[in-house]
Amino acid sequence: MTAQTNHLLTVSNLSMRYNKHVQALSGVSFQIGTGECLGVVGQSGSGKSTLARLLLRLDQPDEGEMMLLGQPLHKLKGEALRQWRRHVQIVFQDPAAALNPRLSIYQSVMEPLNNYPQVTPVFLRDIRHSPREMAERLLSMVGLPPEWLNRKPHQLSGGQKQRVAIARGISLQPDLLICDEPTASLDVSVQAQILNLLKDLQEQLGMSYLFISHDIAAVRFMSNRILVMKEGQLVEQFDADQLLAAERHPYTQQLVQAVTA
Amino acid sequence: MGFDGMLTSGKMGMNKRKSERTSTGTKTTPAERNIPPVLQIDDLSIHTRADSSGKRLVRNLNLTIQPGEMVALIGESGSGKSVTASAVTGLLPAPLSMSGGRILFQGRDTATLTSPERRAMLGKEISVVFQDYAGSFTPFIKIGKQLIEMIRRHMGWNKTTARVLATQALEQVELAAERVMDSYLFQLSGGQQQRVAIAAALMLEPDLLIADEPTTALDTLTGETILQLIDSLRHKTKCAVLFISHDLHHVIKRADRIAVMYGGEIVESGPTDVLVREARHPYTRFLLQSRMDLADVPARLQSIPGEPGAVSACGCPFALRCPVRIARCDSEAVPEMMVSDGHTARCHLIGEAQGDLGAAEITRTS
Amino acid sequence: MLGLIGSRLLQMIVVGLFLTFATFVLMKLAPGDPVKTILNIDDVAVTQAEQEAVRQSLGLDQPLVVQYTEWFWRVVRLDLGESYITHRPVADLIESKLGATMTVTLGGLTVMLLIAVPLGILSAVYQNRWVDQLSRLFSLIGVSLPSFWLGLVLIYWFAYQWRLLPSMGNGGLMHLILPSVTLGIAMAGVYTRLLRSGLIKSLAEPYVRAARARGLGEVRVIIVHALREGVLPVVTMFGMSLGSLLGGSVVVEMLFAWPGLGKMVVDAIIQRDYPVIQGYVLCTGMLVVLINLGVDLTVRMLDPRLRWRS
Amino acid sequence: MAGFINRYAVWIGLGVWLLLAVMTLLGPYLIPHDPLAVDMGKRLQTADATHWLGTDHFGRDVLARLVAGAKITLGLTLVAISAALLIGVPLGLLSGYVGGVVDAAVMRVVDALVAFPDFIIAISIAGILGPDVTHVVIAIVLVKWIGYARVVRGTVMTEKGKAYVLAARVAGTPGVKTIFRHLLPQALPEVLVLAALDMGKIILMISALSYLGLGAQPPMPEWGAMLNDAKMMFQTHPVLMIYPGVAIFLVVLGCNLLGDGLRDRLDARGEW
Repeated sequence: MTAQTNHLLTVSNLSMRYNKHVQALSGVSFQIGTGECLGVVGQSGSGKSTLARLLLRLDQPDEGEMMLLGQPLHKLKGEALRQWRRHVQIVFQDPAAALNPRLSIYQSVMEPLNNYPQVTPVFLRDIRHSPREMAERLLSMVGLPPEWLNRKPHQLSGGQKQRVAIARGISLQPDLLICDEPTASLDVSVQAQILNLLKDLQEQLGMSYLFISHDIAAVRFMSNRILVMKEGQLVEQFDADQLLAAERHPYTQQLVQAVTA
Repeated sequence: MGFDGMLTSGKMGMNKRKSERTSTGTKTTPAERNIPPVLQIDDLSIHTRADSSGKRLVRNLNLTIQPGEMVALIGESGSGKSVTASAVTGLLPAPLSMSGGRILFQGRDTATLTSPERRAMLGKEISVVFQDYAGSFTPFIKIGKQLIEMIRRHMGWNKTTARVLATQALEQVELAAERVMDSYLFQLSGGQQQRVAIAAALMLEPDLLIADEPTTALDTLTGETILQLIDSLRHKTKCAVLFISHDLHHVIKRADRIAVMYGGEIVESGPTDVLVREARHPYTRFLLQSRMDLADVPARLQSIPGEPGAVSACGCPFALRCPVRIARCDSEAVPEMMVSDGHTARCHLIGEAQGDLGAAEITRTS
Repeated sequence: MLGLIGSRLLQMIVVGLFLTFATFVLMKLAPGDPVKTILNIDDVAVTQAEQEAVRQSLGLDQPLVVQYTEWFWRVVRLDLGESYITHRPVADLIESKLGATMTVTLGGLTVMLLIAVPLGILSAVYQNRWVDQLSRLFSLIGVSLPSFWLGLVLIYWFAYQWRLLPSMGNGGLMHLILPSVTLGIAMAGVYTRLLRSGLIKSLAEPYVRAARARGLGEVRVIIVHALREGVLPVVTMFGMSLGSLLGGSVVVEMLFAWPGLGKMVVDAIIQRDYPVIQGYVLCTGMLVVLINLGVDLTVRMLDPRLRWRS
Repeated sequence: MAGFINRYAVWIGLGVWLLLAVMTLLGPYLIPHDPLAVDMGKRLQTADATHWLGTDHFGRDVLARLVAGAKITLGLTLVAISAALLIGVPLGLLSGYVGGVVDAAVMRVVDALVAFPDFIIAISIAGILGPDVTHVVIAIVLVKWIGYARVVRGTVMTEKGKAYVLAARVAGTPGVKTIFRHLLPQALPEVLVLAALDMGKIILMISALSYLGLGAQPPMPEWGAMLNDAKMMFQTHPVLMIYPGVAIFLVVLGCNLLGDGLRDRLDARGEW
């Protein structure tokens, strides 16, 4: 039992199929420690996004267990599930799609906090009675000017929208923040900014990350440990600094070679 | 003549045509032999409206591609690289128009071409491979039929001969030709679709291939094999390539020369190895620095300050984001300056020590 | 493909059952007593006993379920009963009117296509130019005009004032012109717009750009590559349009005293001639299902993506 | 001309409806004639100072009847469209959001009905229930709710898989709130456009059925019924068929302009 205490999330033997023919995920097991960033590398169709959807309980696994803080995440339903959702938040790939175009930045950023009136993260505690101030602080935490709260998403660039999405993702101070290809739809010159921001916030707030990407360099930069996935299966997992080690799986080596000259 | 006979004769025909064209040269570069460049773009400007009003997407762009050379055009989205390619093919989308400069293809000004002449040139002398591989063929018509349609359109051959060439072209890109000929595009995987597009593009042995972000929509590994394919086929067919990409890594690996675009201008260009070693423009230097090294991971990544698409209206387009800018950068247009042979840059600080670009922090633009 | 036909036939049966049941139940719920209608009770004095005799002879005294099953099996054998008024078998009546309705519907379709196809293509290719603006105005007027009024106006000028064309009845090509034009104009507006927007959408598709980049001529690009997808929604709507034309033909048949199904049913409704109404509902219902089957098959033929997915 | 129409489509459309409303409210006070008052002594008079548009074959004032007809058209159309919206929109939301059995059930009904042209269903129902304007309205509602259910369901189905709706779920937004905050507003533009275009179609259908004698019955001054009356005298008094016809045309045109303009402004889809 004591071994579980420093594991935030324990996933064992997780499987999911979309229909008879498509096995999206088969028998995946791993753990995420508190304050750790676990990177997931894989090509499209490797099952990495399915993994994210399952951890968010947007889909239901066919088999396997997901234990978050000792609670069986895979069994939760209804209001209990809704209450547990605040522990796991996400930053999606395409910030343009992740923000409702009709809502102001203020409305989008405050949506999670409005849904859990009883929750106030530590970093907002001193201003908990002023939603406006909370929203302003969230924006400044992600490096956006607070006066942008009244803007609509279309007035922001892709990188700025992703910052808003990140502000929203951290607003409940979740234990686990899933980053599903957070830089894939951004320009190269902004990708580094967003990665730096995510890394700073992790240190600042002590969150755990599940960092999903096809970009092995970004995963290497962000993560403590790396999971390599292929066609719904776990190829291997290892400490990030062992990425270039000789004993790596041939598939991992292929991925590495594709990005080195 | 049996089918095998047809096949070999077709192949021989193909090789003969090409060898006649290239056998004249010895080991000199095309420029030294005074062979005209395949493509020469002089002072090109493109506006969002026909009457030079509206936004300027490309400003005073110069670019030359020699026969058989692969030149990469690199820049962030909106920097004008794809628009430039569209101008070369004459397929600029409706309200955009060329507002200045000229484009010479094989020495001919493409502006003087009539519409049918231009169409006759497309697909035969200039080919395009798009990023959107799923849209490279009409979904309702079988691939074979569309390849044959293209061959007959340009070569005027009969169906049987055209079919032989189409089959060969698909074999060249390592596809099961017969099956693919009889398939619709959507029945293939993304990588296969892009292979078919490449097959079609190189089938008639064009002088110039425009590869417009050909791997952006593909997986890393699939993209890698596609680039290898383009690379090997361009050597085989001696076709020049204009390779448009936002991925510096790909470009450094494959291109002979690199032109870096920012805000519609080529801010720096030169032979790949020279540019990698001695980049002079701050934007190029930023791009090179932001490459990640898997062996040596820094605590923080070098990032380019500011927002992409922040382009100053006059002076240097990069001035708004440049940490080493001086007063002149905001107001004075920067001429193209020669750094070394074949290496040019547009920066007021070229002669001076720019120093360290620093750990650039986010600057707010509002 | 066979599976599709099979499922469509099944759907036809389901729809048929639903139609027969719905029409039957609603008839029974309908106000007014058919016996009184038959005996013309408002004008003629009829005894209660005489009424009962007629009721029995028609089986109207039986429980509803029995009446329905009996009626249903007769329908299956194409026995749709007799008209209360003329005492002719309804099946015969429909058979004799079907041809006239088909003629005027196809006439309307022809006029519609003659207007909509060229206009739709022209306004897509010359988007926002004067042809397009003009076609938009025409379409707007076309969909806003009440067809029965347009018909009256056409009759007034072409038949009455200028005496160029006959206005009444069915008797050859000249008689077909005014009804077809009335029907066709009303529909042409919708289809012009539909074809236009479909074609504009497909002209903006990446595969059209790719076809141009392969050096194909513009005419070939439009006709061979772009038109196919532009036509798809039109073909789908085509089935609906045939149905709508069938519906529209009711008005036109009344206007031009055209001896078809539409005129038959309106007369029947006013005279409360239930078997004829039932027959009409069943017959048009089945026709519509058949048309939709044809459309489905055509769309599938034109779009291999659909064929492949199933 | 066309450019002008494009730019001001919404306003022209709204203007037509405003005019109709004003006619309905103020008409009876401005026109000193009873639309139903028969005066055989004043049959088929031409326009003069007392009867601005003349009289019909029963000596009734044509203008008074046109204005009374506006009220009927306005009233019936609004009733029909409201009922269709109230049935179609909730069913569409429910069907699209809940999915599963509910969706399957709703879609079977929709599929069965959608194959049939509006006019044939309306004629059939009018035929079964008997000629009456109320029956026509019932028939129209029965036909028209389908469009809204389909449009709303379609939008909900595509939108609910998009990242921003998933993000709302992850953020703990309850289902009902998600529907009203994220999904319904997304469907609304298309619903509005469809409603505007449908009003035009409804007016055409009511008047067409009335013209055939299956809808509004004499002496009701419905525009289609008025045309039916005028038809008998169209050779001698063609002007009598001009007024109601033009009235219908203009009102329907207004609806179509409104729908068209709304589509352009709200950037929604949908064709006539």
